[in-house]
Parts: sequence; structure tokens; C-alpha cells
Amino acid sequence: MKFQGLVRIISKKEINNEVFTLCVERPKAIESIKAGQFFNIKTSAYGSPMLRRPISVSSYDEDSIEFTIKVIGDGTKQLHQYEVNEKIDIMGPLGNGFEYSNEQEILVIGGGIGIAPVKGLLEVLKRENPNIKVTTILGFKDEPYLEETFKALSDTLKIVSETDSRYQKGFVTEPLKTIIGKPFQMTYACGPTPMLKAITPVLNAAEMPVQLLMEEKMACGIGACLVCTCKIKEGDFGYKHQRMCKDGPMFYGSEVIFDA
Amino acid sequence: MKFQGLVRIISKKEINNEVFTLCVERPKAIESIKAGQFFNIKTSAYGSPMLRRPISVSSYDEDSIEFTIKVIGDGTKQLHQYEVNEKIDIMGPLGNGFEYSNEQEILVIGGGIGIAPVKGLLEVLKRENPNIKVTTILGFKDEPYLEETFKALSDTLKIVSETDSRYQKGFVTEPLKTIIGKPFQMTYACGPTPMLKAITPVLNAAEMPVQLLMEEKMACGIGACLVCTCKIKEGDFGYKHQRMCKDGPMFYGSEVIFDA
Amino acid sequence: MHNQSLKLGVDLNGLTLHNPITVASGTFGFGREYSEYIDLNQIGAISVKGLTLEPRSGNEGIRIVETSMGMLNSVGLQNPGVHAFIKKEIPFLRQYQTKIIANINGNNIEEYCEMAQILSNEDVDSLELNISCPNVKNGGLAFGTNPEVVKEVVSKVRKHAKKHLIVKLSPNVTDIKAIAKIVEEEGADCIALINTLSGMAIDIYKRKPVLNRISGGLSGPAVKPVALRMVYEVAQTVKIPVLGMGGISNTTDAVEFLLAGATALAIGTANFANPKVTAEILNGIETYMRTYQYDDINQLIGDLR
Amino acid sequence: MHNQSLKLGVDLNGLTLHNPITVASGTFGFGREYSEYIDLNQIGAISVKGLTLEPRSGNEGIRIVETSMGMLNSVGLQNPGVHAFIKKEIPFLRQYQTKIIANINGNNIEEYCEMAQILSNEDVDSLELNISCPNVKNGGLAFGTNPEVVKEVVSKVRKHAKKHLIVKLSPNVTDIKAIAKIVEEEGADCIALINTLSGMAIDIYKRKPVLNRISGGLSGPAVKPVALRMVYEVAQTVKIPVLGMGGISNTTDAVEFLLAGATALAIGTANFANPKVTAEILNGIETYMRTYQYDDINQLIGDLR
Ligand SMILES: Cc1cc2nc3c(=O)[nH]c(=O)nc-3n(C[C@H](O)[C@H](O)[C@H](O)COP(=O)(O)OP(=O)(O)OC[C@H]3O[C@@H](n4cnc5c(N)ncnc54)[C@H](O)[C@@H]3O)c2cc1C
Ligand SMILES: Cc1cc2nc3c(=O)[nH]c(=O)nc-3n(C[C@H](O)[C@H](O)[C@H](O)COP(=O)(O)OP(=O)(O)OC[C@H]3O[C@@H](n4cnc5c(N)ncnc54)[C@H](O)[C@@H]3O)c2cc1C
Ligand SMILES: Cc1cc2nc3c(=O)[nH]c(=O)nc-3n(C[C@H](O)[C@H](O)[C@H](O)COP(=O)(O)O)c2cc1C
Ligand SMILES: Cc1cc2nc3c(=O)[nH]c(=O)nc-3n(C[C@H](O)[C@H](O)[C@H](O)COP(=O)(O)O)c2cc1C
Ligand code: FES
Ligand code: FES
Repeated sequence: MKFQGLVRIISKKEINNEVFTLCVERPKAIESIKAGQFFNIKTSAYGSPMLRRPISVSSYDEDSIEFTIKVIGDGTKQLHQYEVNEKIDIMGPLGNGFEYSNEQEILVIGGGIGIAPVKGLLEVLKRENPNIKVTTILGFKDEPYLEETFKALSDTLKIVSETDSRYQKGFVTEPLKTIIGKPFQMTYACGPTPMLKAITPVLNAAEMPVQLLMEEKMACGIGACLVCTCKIKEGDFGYKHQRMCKDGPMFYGSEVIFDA
Repeated sequence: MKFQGLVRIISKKEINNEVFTLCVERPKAIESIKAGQFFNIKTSAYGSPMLRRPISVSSYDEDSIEFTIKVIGDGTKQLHQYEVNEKIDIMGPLGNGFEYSNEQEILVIGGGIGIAPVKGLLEVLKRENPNIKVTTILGFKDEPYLEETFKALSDTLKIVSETDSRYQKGFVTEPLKTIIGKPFQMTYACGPTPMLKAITPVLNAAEMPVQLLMEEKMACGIGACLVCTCKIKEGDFGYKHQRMCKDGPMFYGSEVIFDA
Repeated sequence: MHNQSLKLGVDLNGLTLHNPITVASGTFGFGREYSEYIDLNQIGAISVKGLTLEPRSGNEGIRIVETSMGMLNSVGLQNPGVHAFIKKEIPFLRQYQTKIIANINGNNIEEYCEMAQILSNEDVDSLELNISCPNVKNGGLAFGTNPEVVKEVVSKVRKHAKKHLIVKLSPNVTDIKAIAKIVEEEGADCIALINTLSGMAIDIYKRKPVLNRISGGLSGPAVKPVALRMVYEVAQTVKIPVLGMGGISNTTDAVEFLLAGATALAIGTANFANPKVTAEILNGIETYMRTYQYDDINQLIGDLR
Repeated sequence: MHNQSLKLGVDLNGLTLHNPITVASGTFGFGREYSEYIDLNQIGAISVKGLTLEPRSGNEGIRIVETSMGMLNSVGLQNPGVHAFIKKEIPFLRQYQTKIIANINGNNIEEYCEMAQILSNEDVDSLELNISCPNVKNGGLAFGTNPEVVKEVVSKVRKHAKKHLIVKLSPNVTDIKAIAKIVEEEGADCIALINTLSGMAIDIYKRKPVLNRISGGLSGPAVKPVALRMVYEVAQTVKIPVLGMGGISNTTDAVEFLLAGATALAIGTANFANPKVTAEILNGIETYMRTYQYDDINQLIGDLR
């Protein structure tokens, strides 16, 4: 049996006026977690919104699971109203998560709140191999956040912003251009779909393997309802629809078809 | 223009494990309030439940309005989760409220959470005429609450309970029998419909005028939608449907038709 | 701040409104009560509580059930009758610049015609033929769901209605497009939809239907997706303008209906939760228009890409 | 604690369930995923994801829109095809004591018949003829809303179906009773309803319908009042048992459907919010039965006063 139930909130931290973290007690029933996996969280006990909200693990250890959440609409607003010691209904861990195996040199790319699971990944990789060489590119629309955290987790860190003039202006594709072709064993990326769509052909062309952590609206979150899809090259129909929640949310850049 | 908007919660108090009070700042825009009036309160900012919940004024002064609330379903549960200094969306005061004019000797009857507006009434009457003689009958299903408060507001206080053996067992009709016919200038009553339905013929028969503060499910709360009705004797159809929220919630015992 | 160069006026084929936000029949009384919470001048038109020839006391028993983001009502057309409306309510509403839509309901076709006749000589701006009320025994829903009856009632009422004529449709049908086409052919100036969906609730403690008449009319946010679909289908089908409604509660809903092709909107149930919702939505539409660079609301109507 | 002297078994006219709680087609896959959250033995029957003769990749684009206490889906019958189902999914489900209902969908009447034929020889307990899917171009909704087509498809499929046959109705009709009667006359063993209501959503930022196919199927608590009304109407009309569904999310909803006359219930969308909802509802029904002193669920069914 997998876990679904109430867990206690251990701590809550405001990162900026839109982003916050919730750290919850890790239930004994959850034997293993992988970076890039997510939980489907019930945001309200009163029905509305009806559906759970998928939130990635941004950090975990034996006793706790951390979520880093950006307030977007009602669901995330409700999550923001929870206080320490209240209980929250989570379900997971869900999805495949990142595949990592002893890489020595990696590139990670995070965009916006997509940096949350990337942070979780880097923490694990550093824990397992303190000597791993990490190049990180982060892109933000406005003012960057968690900069210090990523500094500590990266050997090289480049940050771009669309509006904050203290940083390089533009999208992650700019710094990416300058390092494309370097001998990274793996690239890990998470961010808004337009970002993933922009970087994937660049990395594919350079034959750099990339794991994309993707996003789609979900309902069940476990692969039963088929409302979340990722279009994948090859398969019965010249393509096939895989389930973002169950077969993903990680797909390799080489296999994804980005439609308009 | 009447008031609808956010008001700050000044204090919150647990009365027992089902009943609590919320005291809110009285907005300047509210010029007058009458005991027996109510406010229509939005319990959730997130839509569900969609409709406001009518709650009587259980006390008020120039600076504040108090509500005494019993947790029943989702709406009242949500009200219970508000904390001091949070803001809540109220609309009112609504309804006619009790009609009071210098009575010297009155009877009041409260059942269950129906004691809330009765408390508000007694406070006002005592404020206006400290010599008023008050006989109070309160009925509860289980353990009585606010006993001390009512002791202070009454010259004679009788409490009955259906289950709490420390009190007279039964319904308010029992003590009512023993005092029926006494020269009360007015009886004020609020409680569940079956209670009002039981006492009204008794009081009517004794020609004791009684003001009933009644209850119905409401939507608009202001008289526009016609979903809340009180069936009244006489009128175009041999009877007429008045609006509980606007023409009531106070009706005289002599005019109400209690259907099955 | 309002109207700052933005053109908000719409024309429902003869009924011009200074803005597209109206209120739905039965949810706003005759405007009196809400006038204490909101400036009625801000509302394009008020469709008044459904009128009948004679006064009606409405249905007995419980008249409302709250459901998940919706409500069932069974008011049963309680109203003071068309004559009291003319005498007492028109003068009140005429103090404001809002247009008056008289929602008319008959027990049979003759009554519909008689009411249309009477009101054609009175100071109202439009007649809204309600052939879709689920809460009365005669007339109502039965009229609105049978294409032949729709044809007959609309063509006859059209002859008596010397005013702008709106026909309000029931959503409880297999093919709303077919009904809309008939209504257009028979000469209606405008189509309003949706009225309430037929629904039911049971009191599991008493083991009885909550409503005496068993079923009632479902309204509110719950029905919005169905309403939007029907408004879109009808707007694609007829040339006369559509007055769209059904669960509209916020700016997003309102813009969806406009994009779907509704020329004006009616807000009903949402008024109960927020008496100022009409003004807030109007404001929200203006903001949307500025953001997406529309200076005339008519550019936005039906502007799906 | 379970079943302590309470009789929960129901008979859907040949399909016996050890309890009346089933899960709705398309919301529970083939049971695999939910088997990690709930003991499938607790579920009376599983109606599997809608099957077609050939594998289908389903619809392109966004497939879900969350609405007020509901959701629109546009999955478009993505499924591995009936043969893969037989090979891979039946053996999995047979590990449990839950009954298997095969939900079948054709592009035309011949395909429906062919699937009925094929599955009649396989180890499933019932065939659920879905003539109400709004999310595919051919078949589906078109079948379910036209009484003559319903008559034809049910009578033909009946001849090929050597198993218990459920016909699942579309709620997008004027008169559900008329359709139900036809289905009964043509020999169905049981009627399931409701499938999803046809609804729509527009992305106001992109100014496009959210779903590629414009409309999708509305499900969840929002539709419950409509579903309950239709289940009641059909239960009053036909003698064959009704499998009721549409927005059931908690014990109160479930008891309402039973009182309205449904012999068994299907839970769909509610599984998404709470994967254990079926077991919780079953528990709740038992508590209700004890409180109101029913020792056999069959006494409760249709027991309106
Ligand atoms: C696998 C997975 C992992 C995720 N991990 C995280 C995570 O770790 N942290 C995190 O914060 N989020 C994460 N997300 C995203 C998160 O699930 C969503 O942000 C969340 O579901 C939003 O719910 P909501 O109710 O707050 O907003 P919703 O109400 O669902 O809606 C979105 C809001 O955006 C508005 N909107 C929509 N489109 C536009 C537009 N084009 N322009 C302007 N406004 C628009 C809508 O009006 C609405 O208010 C993840 C998603 C997935 C699928
Ligand atoms: C004018 C007026 C003044 C009021 N003043 C007050 C006040 O001062 N204080 C106060 O506390 N309340 C007052 N009320 C009542 C208050 O409005 C309701 O208690 C409130 O609306 C309940 O909302 P809810 O969402 O909590 O419960 P709801 O969800 O609306 O529902 C009631 C609950 O009771 C359950 N239920 C219904 N019938 C039965 C039954 N027969 N057996 C068992 N369970 C059942 C339902 O399942 C549901 O859970 C007043 C009402 C009116 C009309
Ligand atoms: C309490 C109530 C009473 C109504 N009475 C009428 C009526 O008299 N005439 C009419 O045409 N529609 C009536 N309606 C339907 C509304 O005008 C509107 O069509 C419907 O509620 C859908 O819009 P909404 O979801 O915004 O409320 C009534 C609706 C409600 C909720
Ligand atoms: C995502 C999803 C997929 C569905 N797929 C099917 C299907 O393949 N076949 C079918 O008969 N019904 C399908 N349905 C309809 C459900 O079986 C059910 O009739 C409907 O959702 C109403 O019940 P609910 O409100 O409890 O979900 C689907 C519903 C949803 C939400
Ligand atoms: S959300 Fe149900 S399959 Fe992905
Ligand atoms: S609640 Fe609308 S008239 Fe009373």
C-alpha cells in the first residue's frame, strides 16, 4: 500500500512574497523517495478546489519532506494558510522522478518554481557524491530567490532574469549557449513548458542527454484517469500518449514531442 | 447604503466544544442594530460553501458586534477556524429584529443556540431599563451553557435539558406550563422550529403575546430571492408567504402558520 | 476611472444597454433590496422577478437546497402579479438608468399573450418570455423543451409583443441549437440562456425529497460549464444576440461568456454571495479590455481565436 | 466490524455484487493504480476504462479543466483495445473478488456488436454499453441522445451479448425516462446513469476553448443534483435495476442515490480527491443502516417516505 493520509507540518518558511516552504513529517509508511517525485496534496478540507495539487519534493530526509510552493491560485493560497502543527492530506510519492547514477559532472537548469525539485536533486547528489561537479543555470521572470542555497549546491552558478537588472537579462537559453557541448554526463531540467521546449532541441542537437521534469494539469495523479499526457516519439500511433503523472513527470529530451 | 464588507475579529472565545463566540469590530457605516437582527456571513473566501450563513447578533455596543455560533456543518466549521485579527466578510444588520418598548416584566424562552439572540436582547433591555423583571426559560438537548450569563440577566431562571440530569428533564414547555398566565407584557422566544411550534399554541391560548425569532435556510438574506418563507395567517391566498429574512425573522405567535 | 475611453455599450438587437452586465430574473427581486448595497445605475439591465397575470403565493415547503457550488430553488414564481408590478415597481426602477426587462410567465399560451399585450403598453424596455421555469406545474419547462410548443408560443407572443422580445431557454434539452433556431425564426429579438437545470435533493434523515415538488432548478457556479457550452452553441447557430447566463460569478466567467459569443451577461446566484459582484465584474472586464487592448466591448464578443 | 450481520449484497438483475459500491468507468483505469491505495476486494465491481475494438491514443491537447466542484474531461477513450484488455487486465482483476464490468464503445453499431460478441466469450461479469461518451467524434453521444438510434443499438447488441448487459445513458437529453424505457424494452438487464454532462471552458488568456474538441464531459459533485434527479426519474419508470452515479462523493450522496432507487452506485471523480472514498462510503452506509435500523441494504433502496 502506498501512502495517502494526514501528516503534521513541522515548519513553514516564507521565501519571498509569493514562494514559501512547508516541511512535513515523513510518515514511516513511505519507504523511499526520489528527487523529482511529487506528492498530490489536498489543499482544502471543504471540497473546493476539488482536485489535489501536485507539488514536487524540494528536499527530504528520513524524518521530513519539504515542499517549496509558489502561490498561483486558490489551491496554493490555501496551502499557504496552513500553520505549523496543522495536518495536511498528502498522497505519494508519485511519478518516476529523476534517474541518477553516479554522474561526476552535471548541468542543471531550473526556471521559476521549477527550481524546487532541482534543489532536492542537488541535495541528494551532493549527499551521495560530495565531489560531483555541478553547473547550474537558473532563470527567473522577476527577482531571483534561493540564490544562496544554489550557490552552496553548485560549482558554477548562472542566474538570468527577465526583469531584475542586477542579473544577466533574458532566458536560460543565453547562458546555455555558452556552455553547450561541454562534457556533462547528464543535464537535469525543470521549469515552465516554454523553457523546456526551448532548451530541448539545443541539447538534443548537441547530443547532450537531458532529463526534463515536466508539468501538466492532473486529476488522480497516479495514472488511472488519463487526463495528463506527455506525447512521446514512436509507439502504436507513430507517437504515443504517456501519463505525465505515472510514466513521468521525468522524460528524456530525446523522446518528447512538444506540440504547439 | 447598507454594510457589506470585511471586519476585523477582535476576540474569539470557546464556550464549549461546539459553541464559540466571535467578536468583530463594528464598522462606522452601521448606524443602528437591534437585538434579534442577524448578519449574513461569508464563511470561506474560496467559494465553498457558496452561500453566506445567517448568524444572529448575540451582543453589540458602539464598537463591536458579537456572534455566538454553534458548529453544525462546513460553514460554521470554517467560521470556527478564524483567528483574532483576521478579517471576515459580513453583511447586515438584516431582518426586523425584536420589537421592544419599555416592558416592565417579560418572559424569554431560548432553546439551544437560540439563546444567542435572546442574550443580546436581554443585554439591551437591561441597559435601557435596569429595573425590568425578567423570567427566563432555557432548554438544551445536552449540557447547558452560558448559564452564568443568563443568571446575571434574569430575575428568575429555569433551565431544562433532555439529557443532563443535573437539570430539570424535558422541554421548555414543562416550566412554561407552571407560569403560563402570569402578567408578562411580552414573551420573546428563539429556538428550533419544533420548540417554537410547541410553545406558540400554549401562549396564544393564554393570550400572551409572543415574538418568535425564527429560522429558515436563506440565500440572499435581504428579501430579494424569495427562497425563505414564513407562512402567515390572512392575505391574498387565505394565507401569505412572507420573507423570513426581510419581513422576519421575528414574527408574532398570533400570525404564524406552522405547517408540518 | 470607469469607462475611461472604453466603450461598454451593447445592443441586444433593439435593446441598448450602457454596459453588458445585467441581473437574472428571480435573483434580484425588483431591485429594491439590492439598491441598498449597490448603485443600480451601474447595472445594464434588471430582469425582474418572474411575473404572472395574477399574484402568486409560490410553492409551499422548503424552497432551497444548497448543493456543491450551486443551489436548487423551488420558489414557484411567487410574485405580486403584473398589475402590481406596473403600479409599484416600474416607477421605482425608472429612477435609475438601468433598463427594465419584464420576465413573463403564463399557465398557458393565452396568458403569455395577454401579459405581452399588457406590458407592451407599459414603460418597460424588454419582455423576457420565460418558457423554461422548472418550478411550476403548468407551463414553464413543458413549454421550453418541446420544439413544437416553443414554435407556437413564440410566434403567438410575438404578435402581441410590441416591445423588444427576449426568449429565455431551458437547458434541459437534447439539442439547444434546434430550439434556438425556432425561436429566431419566430421573430424573437434576442435569446437568453440558460435557465436552471432540473435537479433534485433528498433529505436522508427524513427520507423524503427536500422539495415538495421533488425537483428544483439548479443554478450557480456548478452549472457554468454547461451554460457556457450552450451559449457558445447558440451563438454559433443564430444571428440574433445572446444574453448569456448560468453560474457567472467572477470576471473570468464573464469574459468566457463574452468570448463564447454572448452580447450581454446576466448574473444571478452570485449576487447572493456577493451583492456587489456585478460592479466588480464590470470593473474586471474593463481591466481585461485594457490588458488585451480592446477599446470597445463589441470587439471582445465572440473573439475566439 | 464490517458486515456485522448487515446484508450488503445487491443483485443488478443477474449481476450480483457483494456490496453496492462500484467505481465508474474511466476514473479507475483497470484497477492497478488504485490497488496500491485501497483493497480492491472492498469494491463491489469495477467498470474498467472504456474499451474500443482497436487501441486508441485518445485526444490531443489539454484533457482536463477543473471547474467549480467539478471537472471537464476530454480523454477520448484512450485505451489499449479490447484484446490487450483481455490478455493483460482480466487476469489482474481476477485476483480480487470484485466483479468486472467491461465498458464498451464503438464507432458504429457493428463495432459495438463485435465487441459484445468478443467479450461474451471472456471472463468478465457484465458488459456496459456506453452510448454516451461526449469525447469522441463517431458514436458516443450521438448514439445516446437519439431514441431511434438507442433502440437500434441496444436491440442489436443484445443479440450479441451473452452476458449481463448494462446500458449507460447520456444525461444530455430532454427526456431521460423515454430513453430508459426503450433501453428496457430492448432487453437491457440494467441501466447505468449518468455519464458526463456536456460542458465547455475557455482560456481567456489564449482566447481559445481549453479543450481541442471544444466541449468535454462534466463530472463531480457539481452534477450530483442533476444525476440524482435522473436516477430517481428512471427508477420510477423502469423495472430493471439502476446503477446510479454522478458526483457521488460522500455517504450522504450515496444514501440519497439509494433512496432515489439506485440498486448500486458508482463512484467516479471522487476517487481523485480521495482514493479511499469507496471504502469510506461503504462504511458510512453501514453506519446509516444501523442508525435507521436496516439490516438489508435492499430495504433501503427506493425507501422514500
Ligand atoms: C508534477 C508537478 C510538480 C509540481 N511541483 C510544484 C512545486 O514544487 N511547487 C509549486 O509551487 N508548484 C508545483 N507545481 C505546479 C502546481 O501544481 C500548480 O501551481 C498548482 O496546481 C496551482 O494550483 P492553484 O489552485 O494555486 O492555481 P489554479 O487555480 O489551478 O490556477 C492557476 C491560476 O493561474 C491563472 N492563469 C492561468 N493561466 C494564466 C495565464 N496564461 N496568464 C495569467 N494567469 C493565468 C488562473 O487564472 C489561475 O488563477 C507542480 C506541478 C506538477 C504537475
Ligand atoms: C436568522 C437566523 C439566525 C441564526 N442565528 C444563529 C446564531 O446566532 N448562531 C448559530 O450558531 N446559528 C444561527 N443560525 C443557524 C445557522 O445559520 C446555521 O446553523 C448554519 O447556517 C449552518 O451552516 P453549516 O454550513 O455549518 O451547516 P450546513 O452544512 O448548512 O448543514 C447542516 C448540517 O446538519 C446536518 N443535518 C441536517 N439535518 C439533519 C438531521 N435531521 N439530523 C442530523 N443531521 C442533520 C447536515 O448533514 C449538515 O451537516 C441562524 C439562522 C438563521 C436563519
Ligand atoms: C432563486 C431563483 C429564482 C429564479 N426565478 C426565476 C424567474 O422567476 N424567472 C426566470 O426566468 N428565471 C428565474 N431564475 C433563473 C435565473 O434567472 C437564471 O437563469 C439561473 O439562475 C442561472 O443563472 P445563475 O447561475 O447566475 O443564477 C431563478 C433563479 C434563482 C436562483
Ligand atoms: C476522466 C474520466 C474519464 C471517463 N471515461 C469514461 C469511459 O471511458 N466510459 C464511460 O462510460 N464513462 C466514462 N466517464 C464517465 C464516468 O464513468 C461517470 O459516468 C461520470 O464521471 C459521472 O460520475 P462522477 O461524477 O462520479 O465522476 C469518465 C469520467 C471521467 C471523469
Ligand atoms: S492525473 Fe490521472 S493519469 Fe495522470
Ligand atoms: S433569503 Fe432571499 S428572500 Fe430571504
